Amino acid sequence: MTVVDLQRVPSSAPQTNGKVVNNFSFVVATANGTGSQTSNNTLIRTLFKMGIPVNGKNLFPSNIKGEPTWYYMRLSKDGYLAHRPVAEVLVAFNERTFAQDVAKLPPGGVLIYPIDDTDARAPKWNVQTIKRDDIYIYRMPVDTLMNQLPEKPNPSIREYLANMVYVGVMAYLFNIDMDGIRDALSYHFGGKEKLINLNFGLVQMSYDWAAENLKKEDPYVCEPMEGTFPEGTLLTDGNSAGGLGAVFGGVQFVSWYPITPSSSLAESAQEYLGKYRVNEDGSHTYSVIQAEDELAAIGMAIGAGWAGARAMTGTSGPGISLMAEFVGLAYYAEIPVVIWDVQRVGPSTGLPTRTSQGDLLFAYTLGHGDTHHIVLLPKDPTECFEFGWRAFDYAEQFQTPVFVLSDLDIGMNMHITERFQYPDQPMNRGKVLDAKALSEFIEKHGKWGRYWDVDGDGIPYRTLPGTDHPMAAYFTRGTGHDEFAAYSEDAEVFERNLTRIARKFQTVRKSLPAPVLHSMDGASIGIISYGSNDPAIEETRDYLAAQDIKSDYLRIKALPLHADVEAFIQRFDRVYVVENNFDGQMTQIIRMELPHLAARLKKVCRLNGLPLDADWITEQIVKAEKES
Amino acid sequence: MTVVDLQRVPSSAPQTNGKVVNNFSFVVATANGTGSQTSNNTLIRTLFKMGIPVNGKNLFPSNIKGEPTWYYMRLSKDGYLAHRPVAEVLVAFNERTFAQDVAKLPPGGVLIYPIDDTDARAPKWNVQTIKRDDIYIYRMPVDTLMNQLPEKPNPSIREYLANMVYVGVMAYLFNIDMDGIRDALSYHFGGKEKLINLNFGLVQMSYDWAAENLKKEDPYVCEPMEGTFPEGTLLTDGNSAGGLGAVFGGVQFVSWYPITPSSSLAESAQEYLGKYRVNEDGSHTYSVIQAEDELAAIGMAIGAGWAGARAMTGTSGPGISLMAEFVGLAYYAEIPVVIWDVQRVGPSTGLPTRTSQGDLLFAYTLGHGDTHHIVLLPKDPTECFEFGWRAFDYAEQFQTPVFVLSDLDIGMNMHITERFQYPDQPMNRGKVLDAKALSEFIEKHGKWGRYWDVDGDGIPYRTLPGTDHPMAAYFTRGTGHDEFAAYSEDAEVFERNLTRIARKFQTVRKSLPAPVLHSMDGASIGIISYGSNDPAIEETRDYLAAQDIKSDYLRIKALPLHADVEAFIQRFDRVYVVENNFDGQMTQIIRMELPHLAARLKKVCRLNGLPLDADWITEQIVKAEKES
Amino acid sequence: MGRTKTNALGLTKEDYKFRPSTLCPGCGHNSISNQIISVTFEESLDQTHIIKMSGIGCSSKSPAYFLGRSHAFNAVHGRMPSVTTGAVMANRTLRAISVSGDGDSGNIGLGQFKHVIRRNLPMVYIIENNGVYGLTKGQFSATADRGQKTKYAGYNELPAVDLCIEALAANATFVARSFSGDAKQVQAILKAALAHNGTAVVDIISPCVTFNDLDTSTKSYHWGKNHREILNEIGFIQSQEEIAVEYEPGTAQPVQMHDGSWIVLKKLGADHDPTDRVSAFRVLHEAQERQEIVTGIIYIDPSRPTLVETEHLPETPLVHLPETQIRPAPSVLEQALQGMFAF
Amino acid sequence: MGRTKTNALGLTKEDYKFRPSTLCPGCGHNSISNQIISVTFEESLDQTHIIKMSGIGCSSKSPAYFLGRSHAFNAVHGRMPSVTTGAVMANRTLRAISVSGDGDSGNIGLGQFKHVIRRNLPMVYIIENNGVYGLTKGQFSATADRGQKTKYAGYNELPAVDLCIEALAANATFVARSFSGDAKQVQAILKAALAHNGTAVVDIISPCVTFNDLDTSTKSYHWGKNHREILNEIGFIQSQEEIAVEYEPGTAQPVQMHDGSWIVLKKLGADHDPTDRVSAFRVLHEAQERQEIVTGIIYIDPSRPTLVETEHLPETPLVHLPETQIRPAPSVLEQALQGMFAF
Ligand SMILES: Cc1ncc(C[n+]2csc(CCOP(=O)(O)OP(=O)(O)O)c2C)c(N)n1
Ligand SMILES: Cc1ncc(C[n+]2csc(CCOP(=O)(O)OP(=O)(O)O)c2C)c(N)n1
Ligand code: SF4
Ligand code: SF4
Ligand SMILES: [Mg+2]
Ligand SMILES: [Mg+2]
Repeated sequence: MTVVDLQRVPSSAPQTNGKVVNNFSFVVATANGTGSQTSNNTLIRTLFKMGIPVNGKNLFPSNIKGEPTWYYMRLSKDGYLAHRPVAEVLVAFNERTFAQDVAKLPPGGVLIYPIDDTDARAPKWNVQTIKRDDIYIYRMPVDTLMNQLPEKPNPSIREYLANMVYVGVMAYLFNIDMDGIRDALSYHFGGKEKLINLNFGLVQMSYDWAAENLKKEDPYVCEPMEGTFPEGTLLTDGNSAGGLGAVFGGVQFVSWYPITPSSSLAESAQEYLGKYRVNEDGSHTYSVIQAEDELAAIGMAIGAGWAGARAMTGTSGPGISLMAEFVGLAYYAEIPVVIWDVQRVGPSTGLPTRTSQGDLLFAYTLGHGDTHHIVLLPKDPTECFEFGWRAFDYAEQFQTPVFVLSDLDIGMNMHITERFQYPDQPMNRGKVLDAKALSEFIEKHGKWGRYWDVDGDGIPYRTLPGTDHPMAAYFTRGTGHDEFAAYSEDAEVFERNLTRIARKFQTVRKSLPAPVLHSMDGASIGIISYGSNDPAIEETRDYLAAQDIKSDYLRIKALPLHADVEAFIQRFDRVYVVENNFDGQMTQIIRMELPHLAARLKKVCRLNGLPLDADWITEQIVKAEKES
Repeated sequence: MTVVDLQRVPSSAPQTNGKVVNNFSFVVATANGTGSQTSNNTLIRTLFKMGIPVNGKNLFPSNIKGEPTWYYMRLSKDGYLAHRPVAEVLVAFNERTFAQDVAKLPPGGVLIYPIDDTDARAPKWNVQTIKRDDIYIYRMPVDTLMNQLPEKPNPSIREYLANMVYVGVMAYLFNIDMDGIRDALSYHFGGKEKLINLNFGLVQMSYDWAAENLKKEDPYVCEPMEGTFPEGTLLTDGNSAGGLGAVFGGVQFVSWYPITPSSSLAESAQEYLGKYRVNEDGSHTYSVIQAEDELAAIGMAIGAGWAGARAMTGTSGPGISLMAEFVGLAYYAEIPVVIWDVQRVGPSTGLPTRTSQGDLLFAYTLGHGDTHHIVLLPKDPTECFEFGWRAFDYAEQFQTPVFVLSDLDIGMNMHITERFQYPDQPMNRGKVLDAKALSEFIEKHGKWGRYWDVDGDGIPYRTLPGTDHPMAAYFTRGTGHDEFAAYSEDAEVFERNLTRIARKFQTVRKSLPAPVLHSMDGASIGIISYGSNDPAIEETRDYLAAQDIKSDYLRIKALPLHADVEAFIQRFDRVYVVENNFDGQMTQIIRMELPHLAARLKKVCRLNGLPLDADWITEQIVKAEKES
Repeated sequence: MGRTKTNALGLTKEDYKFRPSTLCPGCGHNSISNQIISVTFEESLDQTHIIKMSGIGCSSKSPAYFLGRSHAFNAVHGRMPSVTTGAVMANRTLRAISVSGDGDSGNIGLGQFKHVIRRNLPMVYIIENNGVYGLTKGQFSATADRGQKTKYAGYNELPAVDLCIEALAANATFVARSFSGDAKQVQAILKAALAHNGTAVVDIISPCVTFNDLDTSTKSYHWGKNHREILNEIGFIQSQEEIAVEYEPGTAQPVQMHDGSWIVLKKLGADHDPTDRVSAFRVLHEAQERQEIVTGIIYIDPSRPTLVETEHLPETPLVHLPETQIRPAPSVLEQALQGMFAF
Repeated sequence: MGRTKTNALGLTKEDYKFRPSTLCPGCGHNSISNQIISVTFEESLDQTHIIKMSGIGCSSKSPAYFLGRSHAFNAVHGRMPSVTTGAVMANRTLRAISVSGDGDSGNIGLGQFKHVIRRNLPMVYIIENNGVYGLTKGQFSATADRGQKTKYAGYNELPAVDLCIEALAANATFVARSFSGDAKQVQAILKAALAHNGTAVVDIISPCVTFNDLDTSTKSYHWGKNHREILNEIGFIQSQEEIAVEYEPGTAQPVQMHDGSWIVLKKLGADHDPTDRVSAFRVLHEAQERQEIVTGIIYIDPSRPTLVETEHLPETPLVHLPETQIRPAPSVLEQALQGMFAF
């Protein structure tokens, strides 16, 4: 075919006043398993290195190869790092979703797509058939360019390499730094020159082709920015961060069962452990076991926690459901264990590759009977790293399960995130008595009981199996027991024990990380949120302020609720609780626990598998404020 | 030994004005597995037949033989059927707990115990050694009496028979009807004369011995009452009732896994099915499968419900935990299934043989992600029967799991309860399309979709596998799906589906049994409660009224909350929510769902394994009223 | 012939298909779907009385690719057997074709796998066995061979769970093994399984082209600096041809996998007595020792009653019983109440 | 001798006891507790390095009746193996003596039973096997014999799960079976099991005197009009003597149960080769066919590495590693961060 119609400008598009710099979004539409992630990661890394605030949201299918995938990259000169569901620039590499993808472009948007009809990815229609005349169009001769590679690539990787073409073309069109691209590829390929050259060669060729054949007409450009990030700022995902955090938390035992989106948490822990925690003789200072299912995974972690190891498991919704009984046992028998829930969309199998905050209430009260657990709520990879180690301190200090509720967005997407800090405290192993300490305890108190609270904080002392002392042994069980771990069905004993555990949770409440307050002069409303919603809330507050709605924002970092939450709500007539679930579960929890303030809380919640975005939140709050 | 000190009167006891008639409690302390249940059931049945309002609470251990058991029988001339933790008359048949049992007797109470020191059950001390001089004491020569039986009983059943001795002695001392005892034994032994005679013979001998040797000194007596119960009133347990209800609900499939206190529910269903639902050729109109665990039990029931059968399972707390994932699937894939939770004390294995209402919140929201279920709350065996059949109507009408939350007290204790009524409605099989109806549907609507709501009530139409129609098939899954059951990861499709399910639950809310209101003139406070607390609440309201605190009482029969609950709370500044769990879970649910009223609710909750009693509830409310 | 050929029900083979596969090109599971289509078409099975049951995994997605006129149930991971049990008890006329994976049945679902076999529920129980968790990206499952290496999961130090031995131990009444690429044998075994009254366990070795490839393999294209990153990034997955193979009973056949490694299939000959449980065990054990995969019908016991019989089901499926037969009359309630202790 | 005899640690047998049993008098489980006491006393085992692990059931209560100086963990029903796995990995010096029931390991726990065996976790895994659920009052478990009848549970129409065959299928490295009343054999097997490095499965037939009695038995005293009522009422349970038996290797021994029924025990002789997996299967299969119970050490494979080895644990138990060894230095964090993409 003859290469005609390489590009087209819109005949009816909104006027932009010159260039739009670092303030728009890209979306790359491909099929999964075709290798586009390498290209997309290269792009986001390069943009990051240019100092541009950027995020990347990978909307991928629950499938291995061939189903539609979208990668959103939002550039924000104002530093907004939240997801934005609209993208001005579309790289349309997936024929199946082509029509719907093009339809979603805003007027004045940009469409880039492959032209060669020999390529399976190439839409089989001519530019004329694209109905929209309000967008910019650029087309790329993907196959033609690949055929010009000096060394013919193995045919099996042609499909993969094709993705490098759009990187080059985009670099030219949007002014993305080519040196940065080379560096990003070099990082990706671990410095392997052959692979770097192969890939970068094609990027360069595509860049050159574009420079020669395309004329930049649309207004969107990238420009390097200065001083946006402190040196050492990272671009990484929460699961790696959490895994690394666990390693620095001294994790000794990991049991897990694969499930998206949590698998890479355990896998990264295992990988880092293999790097940093192997003795010279090849022996490991840890054990990682892939269990037969989640029931076994949590059982193993509990066994290890009981025996004194820092133990963790990681899972997602369905696994949390399966762990309910065992977690109730750990709560009641008071065994430290850390459980990561990298949340995906439920109910049921739901959308396994989409994000949500839908397990909050369930995790908080997991297990039949009256149970409650510590829940930590990291907002980004940096906090995943921090909670990755700190969770063990809480678990051992309070002798109870600790949940870390991350989500797919934090866990699997790359985020610009603060450099991780080395733990600022030595490990808190909690009240563990070794043989000597046990003797001293008995000397002082006359006796020792596993569930005997001598300090008044609700936290008893434990011994570990293997303690060389004739009085060290006790019987661990999920049935009623007295202060000395003896079986009891006595009503008073039972009530006394639950009351003591409740007292322990009063201690917990005071010790967990306080919520983070962001204030604004003249705030008339409060906003409460948590976890991955953080950037969207920050952005929302700016938008609201622009409409004269000033807000204070409290980010909750842990359950049970800190006293600051009550104080915060008390200051406002209306407090909007923003969450990524259907029911507004944090709202429900606060209403349950602070009934006198329940009426002040307004739910702003939705669940559709996407991270929340500031436009939607703003709209909800503005509407509600108008009505109030 | 010589039989000395057969009885003793208190030297320092409070004065009672003559007799105390039908207004006191018995407690029989034995070891379990010794057969005392036969004696106790005989006693309660006889008292019931005498027209005396009586209850029986069996506090038994989680063990098969030899551990302490107490059987409380409260007689109440005023018709109060709630548990009362104090007993004026103690039959002390358990040496191990003798001291503690005697210590618990109120001044002026009565102690009856065996005298023979050859008997293992006989306390090895003399009456003189009993420190308390403020109680009446009677002693029984158990072995001596048994040795006088005309036919020497098989030595293996001596232990069992010994229990008949106290029946006879009590009959004499407290004026319990001997004909009634004979009738009760005859009922128990299914009319088998030999067994009746053996047992009643010993009762009679013991009665005669007592008449000859003991002198009634204490004030407690039973007297027959007239007109207390309508004819046909039953004395039975909730698990039998629930099982029978299921049979009349047309249950077709039961899968279960043994667990106390729910086992007898499935076992009674199976037994009644075997009696009333077997065809002439010996084939069954049902299938009952003892599954390998609760995960399988719920899976089987869901499979059967999907295929169109009325399917149920029964379990208790630990089983509920294990069923979480599957129940979430049934919720989301919209499959009818009935789940009985006969609650025991959690967290964890807790007190397996004690009662609680501790699974309410967990069952209501069971499963990761945003889920909610229909929960029915029977108050007694009669309502267990009713919900036993009605639960299937709800499950099939709304295509969703239905929980029936009974508890150990309702399920395993015998209650005086209204005669069961035959279902007043034909079965509601819900929106099921057979081949013909499907054709008509398609004709009318152009197409059919499993999750397509054409009626606006949120409830779609389903087809059953095996429907002989080329368009009948659909794909059932726990993953995201559109109206036509096709897999979808689309954000809008997902949100639309959850919104439609939420609409379905609006329909549900309107259709479930309304709460029951009990009013009083000039009520100043509201009381909300549910389930087995009912008799204790009724009694409490009388006590409160006597202290000039008038109350209205709303008994909630189902979740999600009926609109009447809101209207009720709105009428009062203070509404006490009374529950048998540690956290006050119904309070939490109401606070969650009616935040504008949250502050009016006061928790009155406790968890110690015993049914709530009116004295304790009264005390809590009086104290709170004073403070308010 | 070909496109227009119809079966006894007047249906074409096309009518036995469903949606296009979303599995990786070349995945063994696709071959199996094709054989199910062929066999059900050829046997003129009535799709409206088939139910397609599965758990979670790539394998468990298969029912979306065949028999579009059959109801299907994609249950939770590892617990398809219980759902199938309920469905078949509710309606005994339903013919269950169940598809599971090795992770689904050998790991999380091992208990249900064994117990459904013990109950001898009438169903065809196909395991699409690839030794890995395909859908969660290549971790080893319990059926992975000891010593197996893949670039994603590393080195497996644990012995394999042999699902045929497991079935045998659980008193299975039909145990067979095949290889996804052996269309002829898979079809023959499926026909026998469909004819069997009881649980027919059909373990089909079905290579995962994506996650079974060796790190050391010259054919695989590796770039990431560590496998975790590749996984997070949903790396590049090559399209492959499905493997096909045909060989005679009694012979052994080496087959090359996509990554260049070899497996040896050994087809049971006429000398194997499939009614002898001990020799079935021996054959499987010896194949394990020799690192061969023995294929064919390994064990069969047509005599043990099925759950339909031990549950005493009537001929009419339970779900078709009229209300009058499942809700006893008021007089029966009277009778029941008479049996209770009443005032 | 007798009361004052002490072992190498200077402890008396009394020191190896714990609380008095709360099981039914005559329960086979009590005999097993006694044998555990005897063996650990005689072998002078250090109780502080033993952990007693169990699930839920009468059997699982047993650890409360022996070794009062050992830590114990009464887990959830059927899932003791996972807890034991975690504990032993955390501290490899702990010697796990685990007690489970047939319901615990054969029904709800079958998956964990098989997978812990596959991992070859060092532990003694005792199953106190009575074919019923004692603690929940007599329902059949998966190990109940086909055709078995009891007055509580009726008639069992399903074949038994044979836990020794199951262990064998799962590549167990130590499989033995005994009878609770055979003190000598139980002790000998326990000693061997304690000496085994790996999962030692010891399936001990342990009659439930309470719920295994036949409805038809002349010895049982029945009164209720239906068994449900008896159950709800926590009926009367007779005290019985524990059954004791002693017989020679290679011989068969009929033993009368409390309800008058008989079982036949057959002790493996010197001709049995416990290293031959196929013949182990045959022996078990044939005993099943003949309705005999074969006892002795059925299979043993000391060569397979345990989980301690496949997990590459150091000599020092993980829990004893100092903070410096489990929290890498700040410089290591620097190194890790250098490996990340940073600004
Ligand atoms: C309870 C639960 N845990 C984990 C998962 C995640 N998961 C999905 S598929 C799968 C493994 C599938 O492996 P296999 O059955 O062998 O199927 P394959 O993909 O190899 O065909 C897992 C672990 C899940 N869906 N549910
Ligand atoms: C999850 C769960 N389901 C059910 C139960 C109830 N339960 C307690 S013990 C038991 C069976 C015990 O049988 P087995 O293991 O054979 O022990 P035995 O009592 O016969 O020694 C059951 C079903 C439970 N505790 N937990
Ligand atoms: S990942 Fe493996 S098992 Fe899954 S579809 Fe691809 S090839 Fe098949
Ligand atoms: S019920 Fe059976 S298993 Fe349980 S203690 Fe009694 S005899 Fe033993
Ligand atoms: Mg697999
Ligand atoms: Mg048992």
